[in-house]
Amino acid sequence: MENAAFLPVAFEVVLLVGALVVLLVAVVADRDRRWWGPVAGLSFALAGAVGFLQWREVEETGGGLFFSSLDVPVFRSPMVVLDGYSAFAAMLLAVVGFVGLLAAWDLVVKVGKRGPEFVVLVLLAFAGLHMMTATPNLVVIFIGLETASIAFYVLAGFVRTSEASKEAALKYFLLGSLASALFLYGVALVFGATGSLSIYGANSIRNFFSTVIVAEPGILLAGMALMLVGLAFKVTAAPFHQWAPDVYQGAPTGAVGLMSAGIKVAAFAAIGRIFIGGFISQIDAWGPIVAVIAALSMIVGTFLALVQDDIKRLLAYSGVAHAGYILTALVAGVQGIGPMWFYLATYSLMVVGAFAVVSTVAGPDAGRAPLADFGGLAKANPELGWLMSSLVLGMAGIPFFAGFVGKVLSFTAAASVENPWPAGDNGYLWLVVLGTLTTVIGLAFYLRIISTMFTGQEPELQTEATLPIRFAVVISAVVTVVFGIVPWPLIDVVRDALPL
Amino acid sequence: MAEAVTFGIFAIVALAGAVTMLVAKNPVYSAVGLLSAMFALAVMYILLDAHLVAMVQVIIYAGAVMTLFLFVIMLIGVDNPNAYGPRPVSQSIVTWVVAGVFFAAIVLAGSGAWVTGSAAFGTADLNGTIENVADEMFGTWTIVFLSTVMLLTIAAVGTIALAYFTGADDDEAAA
Amino acid sequence: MSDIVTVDWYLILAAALFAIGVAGVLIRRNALVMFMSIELMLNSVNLTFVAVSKELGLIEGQVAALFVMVVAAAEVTVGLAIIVAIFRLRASANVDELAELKG
Amino acid sequence: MTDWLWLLVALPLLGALVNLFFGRRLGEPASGWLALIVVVASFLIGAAASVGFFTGDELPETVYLFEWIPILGVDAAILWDPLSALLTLIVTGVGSLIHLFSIGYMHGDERFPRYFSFLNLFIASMLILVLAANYAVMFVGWELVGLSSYLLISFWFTKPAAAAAGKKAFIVNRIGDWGFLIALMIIFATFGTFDFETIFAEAPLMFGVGSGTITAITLLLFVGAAGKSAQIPLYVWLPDAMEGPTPVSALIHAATMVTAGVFMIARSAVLYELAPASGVVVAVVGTATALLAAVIAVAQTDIKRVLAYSTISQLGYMVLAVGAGAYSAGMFHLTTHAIFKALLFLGAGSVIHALAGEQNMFKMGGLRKPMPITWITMAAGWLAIVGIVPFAGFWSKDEILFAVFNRGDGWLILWLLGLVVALLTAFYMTRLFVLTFVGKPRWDDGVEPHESPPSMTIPLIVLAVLALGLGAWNTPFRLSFEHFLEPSFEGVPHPEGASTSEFVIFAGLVLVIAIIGLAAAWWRYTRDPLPAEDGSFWRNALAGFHVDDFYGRTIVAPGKAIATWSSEVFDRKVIDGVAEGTARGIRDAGSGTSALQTGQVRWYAAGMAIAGILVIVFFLFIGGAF
Repeated sequence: MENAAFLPVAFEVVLLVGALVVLLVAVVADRDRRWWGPVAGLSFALAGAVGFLQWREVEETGGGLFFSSLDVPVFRSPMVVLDGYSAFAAMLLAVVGFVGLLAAWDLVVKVGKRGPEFVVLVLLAFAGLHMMTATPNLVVIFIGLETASIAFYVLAGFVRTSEASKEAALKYFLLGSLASALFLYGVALVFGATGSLSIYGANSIRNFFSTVIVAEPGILLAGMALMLVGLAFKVTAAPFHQWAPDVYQGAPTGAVGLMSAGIKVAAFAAIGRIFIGGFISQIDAWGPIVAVIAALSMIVGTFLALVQDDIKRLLAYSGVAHAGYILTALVAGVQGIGPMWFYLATYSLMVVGAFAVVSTVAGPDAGRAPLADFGGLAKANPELGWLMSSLVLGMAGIPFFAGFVGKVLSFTAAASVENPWPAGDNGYLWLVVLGTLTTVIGLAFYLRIISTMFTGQEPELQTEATLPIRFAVVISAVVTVVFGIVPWPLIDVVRDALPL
Repeated sequence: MAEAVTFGIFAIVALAGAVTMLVAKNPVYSAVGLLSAMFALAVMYILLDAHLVAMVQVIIYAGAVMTLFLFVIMLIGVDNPNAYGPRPVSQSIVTWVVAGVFFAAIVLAGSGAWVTGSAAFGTADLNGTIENVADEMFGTWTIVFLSTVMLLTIAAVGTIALAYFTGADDDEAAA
Repeated sequence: MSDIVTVDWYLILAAALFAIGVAGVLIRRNALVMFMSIELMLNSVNLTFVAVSKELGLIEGQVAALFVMVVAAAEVTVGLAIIVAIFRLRASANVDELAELKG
Repeated sequence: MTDWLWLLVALPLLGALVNLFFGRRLGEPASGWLALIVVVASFLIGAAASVGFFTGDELPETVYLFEWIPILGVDAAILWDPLSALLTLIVTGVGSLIHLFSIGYMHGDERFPRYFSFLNLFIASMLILVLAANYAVMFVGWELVGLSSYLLISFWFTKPAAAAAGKKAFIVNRIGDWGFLIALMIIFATFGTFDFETIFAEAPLMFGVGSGTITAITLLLFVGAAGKSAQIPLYVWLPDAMEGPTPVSALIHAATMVTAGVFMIARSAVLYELAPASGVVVAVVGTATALLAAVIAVAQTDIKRVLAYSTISQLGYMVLAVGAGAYSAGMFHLTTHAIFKALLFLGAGSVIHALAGEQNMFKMGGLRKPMPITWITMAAGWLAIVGIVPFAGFWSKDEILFAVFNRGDGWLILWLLGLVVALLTAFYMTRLFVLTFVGKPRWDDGVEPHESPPSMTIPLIVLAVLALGLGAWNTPFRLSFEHFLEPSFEGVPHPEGASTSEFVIFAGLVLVIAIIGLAAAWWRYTRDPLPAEDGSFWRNALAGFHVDDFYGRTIVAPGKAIATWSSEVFDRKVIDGVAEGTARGIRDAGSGTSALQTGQVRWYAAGMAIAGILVIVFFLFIGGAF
C-alpha cells in the first residue's frame, strides 16, 4: 500500500491534469492544430491504466477506505473508497470516455477554436462521474453528479447557432437541476434519519442499520425515495425519462453518445453503491419500487420507441427501456451487481458506437436525425451498415450479441431472488416475463433501423466515416460481438467488481 | 423564548419571500423575494449556531449569486408579463396540489420523528465557528474541497464556451 | 437549542420552502424565475443539513451546506450562461416557447 | 513452437483489421503488401511448427488457448496434428500466392484495401476452421468462412449478378449449416462434449459399427459438407460464385473453402468408420457429383465456369475417396488439386485480364504467342488435372481410383464411373486449353493481349512447379504422404494395400483413358475451333441441365407462392384480424403516450414531481410508515 494515498484518487487527478494542460496551453498556443485530441486521448488512456492498477491493488489487498490524500487519522467518515466496484468503474469510464471522444471528434473539429473547451469539459465530466462511483459519502456523490451534469449541460448547448441545441441545453439544465435538488434533499433527509452521510466507516449508514432498529422510518423512506428519484432521472428511467428524447435530439449528435453513456454508467453505479451498498438492509422497501420503475421503463421505452421517426429519439427511448433492464438486475441486490456491470459495459459502448454512426450520417453538430436519412446506408457503405447492424442487434438482444447476454444475466438475477411485495417466493417473475415481452416487441423498432439501412433508396447521404469515428464504431461493434460470443472473461471480471 | 420569537419572525419572512418570488409578475421582484428568503435563512443558521454558514450564505448567496441573477435580468431585460398570456387555471390547480401533496408527504413522513439518527458520534453543544468548520473542512473533507476545483473549472470553461467566443471561431461559421 | 423551537420546526420550514420551490418550477414560465426556484430548493436543503447538524452535533452537516453553496454557485454561472445564450437567439426567456423538440 | 500457433489466426485477423481501418491511408500497393506479409508470416509459422511432423518426431498436440463456453465445457483450442498442419500450409501457402497475384489483378480497383481486408479475414476464418480442436470452434470457423466468402463473392456488389451470386452462396450454405448444426446438437447430446479427442476416443467404445446415432450424425455432418464442398444437391452456388474477382475464385473455389467439407469428413474419420452406410452415401453422392459436373463442364463456353464445374467434379473425387475410407488419398488429391486448380484459375485470371474481361473461350485462341508464361504454366496445370505422368494429379487421382477398386463388390461400379469422369476431365480440360491457347486468334477487335505483370506471373510459375513436382510426395513407390498423415488417422483402419505391380497396371489404364480423352478433344478442336455445338446435349449441358431452373420451379417458386399466399390470404384475413390489431394497439399506445411528450419543460417537471410524490408515497406505504 505504498502508493495507497495517491492511487485511490489517481483517476480524477490524471483527468484533471490532462484538462488543465489543455486549458493552460490553449491560452498561449496555436488553436489550429488540434493537439488537444491526443492529450485528451492520452489522459483517458492513463486513466484506464490507473483503473487497471486500482483493480490489481484491490485484488492484492482488498482495497479500502481513505479519508483524504493527507490521511490524517482522526476522522469519523472516509471520503474515498477503493474497491472492485470503483476500480471497474474507472476502467469502464476510461474506455467509454476514450471511445466517446473518438466518436465526438467530428464535432470537435466542427466547433473549431472551441475545441479545447470541449475536451476540457469532457475530461472533467468523466472525473466527476468517477467521483460518484468511488466515494462512500453521499454529499461527494452529489458533487460528482453535479460536476458531470453541469459539464453535460454545456455540451448539450455547445452548438451556438442551433436553437435545438440551446433548447436541449435549457431543458436538460432546468430538469437536471430539479432532479439534483431532489436527490440532495434526499441526502439531507437520510442524514437526519441515520445521522450519517457516509455508507462505510465508523459513523456510517451501514453501521447505523446494524446497531439501530428504526422505529419511525418515515424520514428515512422519504429520503431514500428522493435519492432514487434523482438518480432515476439521470439514468432515464421512466417516469423520469421525459427529458431524454428532447435533449438527445437537440444536443449535437457527436456529444450525445458520451453524455448518455457516461452518465448512465456513473448513475447506475451510484444507485448500486447507495441502495445495495448502503441500504441493502432496506431492500424490502426499495426493491419493489425499483421493480415498478424498471417495469415502467421497459414498457414506456419500448412502446414509445416504436412510433419514433427520428433515430436519436428512438435511441433515447431504447435507452429508457435499457435502463429498465438494468434496474431489473438491481432488484436482486448484491447478485445484481455483476449483471449490472456487464450490461453497462456492453450497452454503454453500443450507445457510443450507434451515436457515432448517427453523427456521421446526420452530421456531428446536427440536432434532428430523421430515420429516413439512413435509407440505403448499407448499400452506400456496406461496412458501416454491417457495423451499425451489429450494434443494433446487440441492443435488441439477439443471441450471440452482448446485449443478449446482458439481458439473460439481468433476468436470471431478478428471477432468483425472493419477491417481498407482493409477497411471494417466485422471484420477480412478473418483471422477467415483462422484460422478455418488451424485448420481443422491441425487435420491431430495432429491425426497422436495419431494414431502413438495407432497403432505402437515398444514396446522397454522407456515408464515409472519418477515421476516429470508424475506430469508435468498430471498437464498440467488436465489443458487442466478442462479448456476445465469448462473454465469460467479462463475466468473471464483473463478478469481482463488488462494493466493499 | 427570544429564540422562538426570532424563529417565528424570520420563518414568516422566509416564507413570504419565497411566495413573493413565486407570484411576482416582475422577475426583479422575484429576485428580491428570494433575496429576503436567503437573508432569513442566514438568521436561521445563526440560531442554529452555524456562524460560518450564515456568513457564507450572506456573502455567496445574497451577495454574489443574487447579484448575478439581477445582473442577468438587467441584461436580457425585464420582459412584458403580458407576453406570456393568461395562465390556464388548470396549471395553477395542478401546481398547488402537487406542492401541497409534496409538503404533506414530507410532513407525514416526519410526523413520527424528524431526526432519527444516532447522536453517538456527535458533539453535545455544537458550535459552527470558523475554527470548528475549518477543522472538519481541511481534515476529513480536504480531498472533497480540492475536488471542487473541477466544478469551478467547468463553470468557467463552460461559460466561456457558451458565451465568450464569437461565431467566427467555429468551423461552420468560417466555412 | 431551546425547548420551544425544536429541530422539527426548522425541518418543516425547510420542507415548506422546498415545496414552494417545486411549485415555482411548475408554474413560472420565465426560465430565470424557474431557476430561482431551484436555488430556493437548494437553500431549503441547506437549512435541513444545518438543522440536523445542530441536532445531532455533527459538523458534517454544515460542511455539506458549504459544499452545496459551491455547487450552486457553479450551477448558477452555467445556468445563466445558457439562459443568456438562448436569449441571444430568440430574445425571450419564456420556456413555453421552447417546445420544438417533442414527441 | 506450438505456443505461437495462435499467431496463425491472429496475424491475418490483424491484417484484416488494419486494412479495414487504415487501408485507405496505406494506399494501393501498400495495403496489399501488408495483407501478403501477414499471410506469408502465418505460412512460415505453420511451416516451422510442422517440421516435426515431416521428420516424424512430433506427436499431435492440443494447444489450449482460453475458456470459451465454460457451461458447455468448450475451450478455444488448437488441434495441431499433421492433418491441420497440411491444411494450414495449403491455406496459407496458396493463400500467399493468391494475395501476390491479387496485387496485380486488383490494380486500380477503388476498394483495393477493402478487398485485401476481406481476403485476410477469409484466411483467418479458414485457419480457425482447420485448427479447431472441437466441433464448436470448427463451427465458428465454418460460419466465418461462409461470411467472408459471401463478402468476397459479392465484392463487386454494384454488379447485380455478383450480389445475387453472393446471396445464393449464402442461402445454399445455410442449408448445409443447418445439417451441421443439428449434427452438433446430437453430438453434444450423445457425448456431452464437442472435443474431438474425447469424442473420437469414446465413440468406438460407446457404439458398435453401424450404430444409428453415429449414422445420423455422420449423415447430417455430410449435409454440412455437401454445402461447403459443393456436392449434389447443393453444388449450385459454386458456378455462380464465379462472379467474384478471379483470384477469389481461385482461393475459395479451388484451394480452400470448398475443401472444408472434405476436411471435416476426414477429421471425423473415426465416426465415419463406425457408420459404413454413411460412407456409401458419401461415396455415391461424390461419384454422382463428379460425373454430373464433368458432363456439364464439357459444354461450358465461359472459361471460369468450365473451371468451376471441374472443381465440383474434382471435389466429387475427394468425397468419393473419403466415403470409401481412403482418407489420405482424399487428402492427397485435395492437396494437389489445391495447387493445380489454383494455378488454372489464376492462369484463367491472367487470360481474362489480358483480354480485358473476356471470358468466352470461343473468343480466345492463339494466346500462346502473346502470353508465353501463362501458356506454359497453364499447360502444367492442364496436364496435372488430366492426369498425365508425372504431374501431381496423376498420382493423386490414381490413388483414389485404386483405393475404390480395392474395395471390390459394388464399389467397382463407382470405380468405373470414376474412370468415365477421368475421360471427361481429359476431354473438357483439353478443350479449354486448345480453345484458349492453340489455333488462330479469335478475340475481338481492339483487344491487345499482353503478358501479365510479374506479381501475377510469379505465383503462376511457383504453382506450376508444384503441380509438376508435388506428386512425388506420395507415389506407390514412396508413400511418405500417407506416413505423414498417419498420426491424424490413428484408430482408422487402413485400406488394404496392393502390390506395386498391380498399381502400375491400373495406373496405366487410367493414363490411357486420360490420353484418349485428351487426344479426342485435341483432334476435335484443333481441326475446327468453332464446331457446331448446338445439339440438344450441348444446349442442356451448357445450361447445367437446368438444375437451377428445376430448383427454381420446385423449391423457390412454391416457397414464393406460399409466401404470396400467406401474405395475401393468410395475412389479410388472420394477421389483419389479430396481429395487425395488436400491432395497431401497440402503436396507438405508443402514440398515445407520446402525446404526453409535449416538449414543454414545465410539463416534464410536473411529471417528475408527480411521479416523485408517488414514489415517496409508495416508499412510505411499503416501508410501513403508515
